[in-house]
Amino acid sequence: MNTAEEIDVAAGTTARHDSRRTSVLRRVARDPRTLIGALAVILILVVVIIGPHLAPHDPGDFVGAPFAAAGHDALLGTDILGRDVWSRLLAGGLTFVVQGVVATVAGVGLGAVLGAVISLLSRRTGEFLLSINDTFIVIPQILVSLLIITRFGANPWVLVSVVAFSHIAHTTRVVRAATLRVVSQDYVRAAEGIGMSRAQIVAKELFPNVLPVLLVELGIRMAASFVLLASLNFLGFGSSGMEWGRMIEENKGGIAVQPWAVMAPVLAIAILLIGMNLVRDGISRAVSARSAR
Amino acid sequence: MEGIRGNQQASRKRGFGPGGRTAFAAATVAVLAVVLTACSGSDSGSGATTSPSASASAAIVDGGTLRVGITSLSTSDALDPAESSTAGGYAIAGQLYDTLTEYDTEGKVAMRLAESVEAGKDASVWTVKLRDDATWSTGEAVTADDVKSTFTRIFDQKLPPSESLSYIDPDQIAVVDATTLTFTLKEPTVLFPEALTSPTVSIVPQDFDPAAPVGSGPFVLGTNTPGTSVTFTANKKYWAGSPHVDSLELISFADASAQVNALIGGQIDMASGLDPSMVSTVKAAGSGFVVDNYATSGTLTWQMNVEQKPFDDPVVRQALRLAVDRQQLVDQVLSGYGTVGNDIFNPFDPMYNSTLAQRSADPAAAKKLLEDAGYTLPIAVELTAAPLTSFSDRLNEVFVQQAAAAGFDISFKSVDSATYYGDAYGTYPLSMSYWGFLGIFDQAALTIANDAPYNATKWHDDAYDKLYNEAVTTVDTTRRTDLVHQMQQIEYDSGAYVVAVFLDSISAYSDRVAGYSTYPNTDGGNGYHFNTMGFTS
Amino acid sequence: MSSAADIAPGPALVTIDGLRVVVSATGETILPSVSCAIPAGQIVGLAGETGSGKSTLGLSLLGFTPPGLRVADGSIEVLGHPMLTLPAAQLRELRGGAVSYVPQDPAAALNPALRVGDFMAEVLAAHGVSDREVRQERIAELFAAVGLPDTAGFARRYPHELSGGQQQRVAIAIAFALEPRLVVMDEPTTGLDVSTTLAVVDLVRRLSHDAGASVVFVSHDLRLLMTFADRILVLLQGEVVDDVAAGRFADEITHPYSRRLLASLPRTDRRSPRVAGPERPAIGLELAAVSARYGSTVVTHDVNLRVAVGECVALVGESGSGKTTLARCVAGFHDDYDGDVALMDKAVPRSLTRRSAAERATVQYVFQNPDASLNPRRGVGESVALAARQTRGLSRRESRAEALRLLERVGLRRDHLGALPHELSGGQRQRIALARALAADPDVLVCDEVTSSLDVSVQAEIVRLLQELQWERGLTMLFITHDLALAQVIAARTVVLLHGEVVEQGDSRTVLHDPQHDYTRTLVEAARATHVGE
Amino acid sequence: MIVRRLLAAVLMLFVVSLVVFVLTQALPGDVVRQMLGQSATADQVARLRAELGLDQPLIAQYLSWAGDLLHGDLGVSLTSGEQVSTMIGSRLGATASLVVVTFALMVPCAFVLGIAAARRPGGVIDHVVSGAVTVILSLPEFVVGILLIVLLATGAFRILPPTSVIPAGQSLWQHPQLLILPVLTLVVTALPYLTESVKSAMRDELGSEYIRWARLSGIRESRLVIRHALRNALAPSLQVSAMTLTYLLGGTVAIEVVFNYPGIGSALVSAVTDRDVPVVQGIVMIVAAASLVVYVVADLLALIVTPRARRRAQ
Repeated sequence: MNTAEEIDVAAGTTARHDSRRTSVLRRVARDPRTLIGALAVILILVVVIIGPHLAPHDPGDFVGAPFAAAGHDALLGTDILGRDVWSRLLAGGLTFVVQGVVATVAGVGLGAVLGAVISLLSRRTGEFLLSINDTFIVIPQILVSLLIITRFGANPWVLVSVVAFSHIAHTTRVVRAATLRVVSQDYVRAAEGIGMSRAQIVAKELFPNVLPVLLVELGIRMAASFVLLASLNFLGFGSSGMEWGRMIEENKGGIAVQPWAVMAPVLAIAILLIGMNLVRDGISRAVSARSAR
Repeated sequence: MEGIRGNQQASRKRGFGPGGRTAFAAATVAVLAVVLTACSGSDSGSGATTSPSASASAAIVDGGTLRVGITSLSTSDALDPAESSTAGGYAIAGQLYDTLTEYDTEGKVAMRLAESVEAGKDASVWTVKLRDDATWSTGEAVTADDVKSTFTRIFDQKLPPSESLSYIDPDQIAVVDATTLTFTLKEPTVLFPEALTSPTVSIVPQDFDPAAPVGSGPFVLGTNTPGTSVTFTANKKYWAGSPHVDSLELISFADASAQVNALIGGQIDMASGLDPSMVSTVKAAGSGFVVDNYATSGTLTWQMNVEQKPFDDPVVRQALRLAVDRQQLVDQVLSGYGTVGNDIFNPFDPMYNSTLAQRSADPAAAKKLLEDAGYTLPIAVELTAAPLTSFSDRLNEVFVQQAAAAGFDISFKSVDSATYYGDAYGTYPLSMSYWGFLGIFDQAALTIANDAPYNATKWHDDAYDKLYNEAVTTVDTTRRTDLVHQMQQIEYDSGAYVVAVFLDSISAYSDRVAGYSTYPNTDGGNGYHFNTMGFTS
Repeated sequence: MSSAADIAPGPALVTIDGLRVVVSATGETILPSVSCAIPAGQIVGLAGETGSGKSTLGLSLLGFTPPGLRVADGSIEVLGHPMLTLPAAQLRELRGGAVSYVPQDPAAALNPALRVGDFMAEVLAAHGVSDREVRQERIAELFAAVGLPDTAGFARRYPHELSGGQQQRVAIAIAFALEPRLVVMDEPTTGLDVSTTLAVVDLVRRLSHDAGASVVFVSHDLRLLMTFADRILVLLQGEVVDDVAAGRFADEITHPYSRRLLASLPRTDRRSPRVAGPERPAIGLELAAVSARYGSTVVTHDVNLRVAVGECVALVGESGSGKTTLARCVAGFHDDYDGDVALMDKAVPRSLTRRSAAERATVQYVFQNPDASLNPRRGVGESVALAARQTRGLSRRESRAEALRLLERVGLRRDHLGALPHELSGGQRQRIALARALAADPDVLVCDEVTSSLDVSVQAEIVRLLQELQWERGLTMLFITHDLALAQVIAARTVVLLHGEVVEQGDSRTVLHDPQHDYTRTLVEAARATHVGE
Repeated sequence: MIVRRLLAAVLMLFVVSLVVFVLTQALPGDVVRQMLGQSATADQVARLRAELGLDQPLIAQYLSWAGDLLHGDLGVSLTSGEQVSTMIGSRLGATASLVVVTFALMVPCAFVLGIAAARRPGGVIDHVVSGAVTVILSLPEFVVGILLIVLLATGAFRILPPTSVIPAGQSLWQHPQLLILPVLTLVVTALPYLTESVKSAMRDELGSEYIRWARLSGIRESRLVIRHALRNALAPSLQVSAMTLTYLLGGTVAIEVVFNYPGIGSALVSAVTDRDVPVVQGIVMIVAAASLVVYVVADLLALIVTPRARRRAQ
């Protein structure tokens, strides 16, 4: 086989892959719900990332009396200390979103690894470890979180760890089930048959096929992360930094007089999560539409 | 009066009365008795009930249940006053028992169960004369023997006040007649009448049983659900007159919004110890509610530990004090419900030095001070504080921000009080405390002078101590005031506390409630004097 | 179409006129325009490949359109009822009563949470049999009629407690419970063994005869239809391309597609397979006293088997006979056994993980179901290339070229290289699986029922391809099947397995024509009954 | 199998007790110092430590705690000196009422809505349910609670009590209106998730082969849904119901604070702050044990409604 043909082969493969990608993308792009979702996510991410530079006031500056109504100086009114809600909304997203995302990715990632490992062990060991794992499902997470935060203090690392920890047990369970389903498939046998190593099988056969389950789990857990972060703040176990979760907590007392101080971050979080869900649903619809052909 | 009290999770920590400790001993002297008796003896009948605000009593119709939402009940609230160490415990004790003396509506020491508390020829012998119309809720008269047994019980059982009242010699309490007894102190102190305002030395009968508490106070215990609510019924035979209401409920709210919601929803009649940020919510709820407030000597103060860097350098301390924008703290954090402090304590004390120039924010000057002293800015410091009140975190947050403008990089670590008072206590370079209801001498004795026991700043100044020691032995008011002014000048110039704000006590109540008055040396709504309150219809 | 009238004697029970069914979302046509009539008492076979619309047509007789599809035009009359416009209540009366249905996969179609007797009783009750006693009697009668135990204990069983054959019998019993005039059977024998299939078909014929019911039998198994239907309709892309009497199928079909269908049936009289390639006397595969276990259950008993290099041996038996387990022992997927497995004259470790790379590459396995044997997220070309890289240490570039070569060899186009498995048909996927096995350049190939999940015309192509490859490469092959006829086509030697024991083995022809063991004889009968050319 | 499951439950309870014990022991600060105050002498501290058994080695402390636990003795509160069981008894009842009422209202709603949505995929109910899930999932329950208070109690409509303050000496059940808002909040937060689960389980079942066949056998639609599909959708829905129930057990913590509800959630928060270790341990153990029971019961119920699994269990 000459070189030219080899290149051709490679090119052919790539072209095919590209066309597949575009077709999913096109399908996604044609779906109005997915588009709305994507726009929502992008909007919030833009706010989160470049928001701090757009804030009309320094988020720490006092621009009026506490809980002042919206006015020309403060687009969304002021918060409990008289600071500009709009500026704080713009500036406070990054920490919150980063904390939520890091916690979710870490927790789901760890859970995925544990789930995969448990599923590869012998049935007996696996089931034993699983019932230990279930213990952490049985103890309501918020209780454990309170204890851990009290123990280690409410710094951002601890918060992220606690939230991450709260996901591990569930994800482990979900991923183990998904992995067991994949492990029993013949293509894993085939991979063994051509002499792929365990690590290779995990990375190349199991992982890509557990990934869809993992992505769904990630979406659910992401919402849970944000909610837990906000709830911990509410119970007085949050960090003292400036972020959306704390905004909700600080200003909740003034909701009757200055609802924006609470609702602005709540809506921002809601829009982000709703957008993420729409996109995720859209992608799975597009993929399944492809599969159904 | 007691050292530290937080509204919420604060200060179950220290159940002590004002402290006569060894430190105190040396510094004792004759009298003050003149002053003390002067402000006491006169209108003995009045005690708690004197000077209710003008609007009060006339319109009040007796009867009804007064439901008061407070933020501070906890499961550690004790029914035994001597074991009491919590704000909730004090609130309960205030209803069930009487103290011999108390702080009145102007923040001065007044008589309650005592008709007079008079020093002998020096401050080592005190004669306490009881009012003769006081009875226990069981109907028997309160006698000098009861007072004596209250103290012997405290010392026999080594209850907490035995530590703070160590200058009292339980064996030297002599019953003169049914309503008179004398205390011969181990160490003379003019602070004796003030010390007796502490709820922990509430007078209890000789056969006192904490499980079925009997007192002489305005109310009798109904049901107690620790940490949730306590109910009382009126003591119709109370010596100062029966309370206006038939019964009283103290209901705990962990969350300030829930407290206000309950008021607006008509589930409580009064919200006591309101978070300043909730005032606008109450006001927005309509005309059916009244918000009342009075200035108190209570303060959340920052403590700079002079044994730790960088506060070992007075320049740094002065710079930090210059960095604080006090008015901003009052306006933004306290929604205006507070007064500006000047780094010295208790503005309600007649000896308070009001001649000192009000310190105001000057971050540029602060920076210059630091730079001139050779510091490279910013100076990094950690601030450790417990959430002593619902707004103390916010106070710290703004404080940190203000300090940043003056070249301080303060990282704020909020820990709960159990952690705060844990092993690391005393080593925090910068921390926050709640002080209230102490006279200037008391404050000095506890937190400033002569290696005071609760001096988290570790600040020590020989000149100050000398002045203090002299002041507490000085009879002449003018001279003593002058000495105190000098003490406060030293505190002002080189002290280690940042006393930036004094907190208002804020209450909101239904417009059907009347009888509210001010008690600058107590934090609870109406100074927890619920017997003077009632409904107008 | 035209000949329908000739073979339709009595008055029409079913009249379909211009039925057009489309996909609701896209408007894509499933059935372009079908017209036909079915007289009473006739067994009509609906033949065609997957996707030909035969199930849709069958279901439409019950007035049912699968979700996502829509009847765009036409009408269906059954017993004088316009099925497409009938009010729901009347339709419900008809369904399960005068017009009944037997599902494709009874394992999925029987409610796992209902006892089979209860479900039958419910169907009876839904059609007015309100007396409990009467229902019980009728159920017992029906069970007896379909050859199931008529005990109360059996009726109390749950579907999962029945075998596949029993489940299908239950389904048939339910379909015939209320003296139907028309029974639609949707591939009712797909999952069944040959002998069970035969029994089921017999039963259907008897019952329809007794009840005088018409049967519409949807199947892709042409030879089965030819043995038992009265008339066969061949569907291609939703169109009836041939409509002939079953007995004269071979003679009367006109459409090229029907011819192709017929031609693709494995014919037992075709050329005999080669015995071996070039002279290589060594043993390619040997099983010595292999007793495989699952935990404490022993599934094979001292099985001995030798396959010479370049020889193809068929391992025949019904499901549960242990043939797949043996194959998995060979491949190293199952290591819980006593005895020895040797490949190319060399004993190999039991577990795959202990086998060397070379030993792994020596034997490759082709799985029954190509849907599950290819990683759904990997391009098929890459799957083949990966195998080549992994077993032969080829570079990325080399392996890709090799994959392309193999793909073309197994009859796929170069642009299939980047496709994902679900974008290909079942037959194409099985070709890819084969290509992947070949990419390892194995000496021994184990084929586990590789054709059983494929449409019949595709089966033949795959078998042909296997034959060619075996010849070209001199592969040692173990071919597992439940179909004796197929075994004879591909393998020189056949080994018959029953309950984990070898009951007969020998030259394929001899086994097929002169079976010794009783069990083999039933297998042969089953094969004969459904095969042409005998 | 059932025995094994129960054994697993016991094992889990043991692990839970270990986790709870270790976590609570690791809390910073010192309850003794906290109780005695700053002025306590070393002597006093030591005496109280001995009195509370805190001077024992950790393992001994665990064993004695776990031993007492087995006898149903949760120990004595360090702050109030009361028996933990009497202290949290009434609060436990209040929380249990909250959770049970919520659950009892929510489950039928979820099933009715879920089934209705599943019967018409892509219909109005289906969309509303999916939309609500997404929105509610992103709202912390305390935000929902606060919004409901503003809407129904202190703001636009003042028709419901904003907090759950029970008049002293009376029980919650004498004032059922106090339950309305907290229950409503929990229902609103937890309902969509359960509904969605029921919906997808039912949709799977209704799309299954056996439903198609039953339909083609002339079984009535209502029976198809209730007797045929629901039976099979029950097992997965039970699992999610159990999850929801345990979520509620934990979710009440924030709700109790919002409504000043006298339950164990708020008691736990203050016990943690007070370092009242026996109370914390008691509450967490009770909640964990309750969740465990819920899971085991759900498992067993699932076994009962799933004949196939039941057979495997035997």
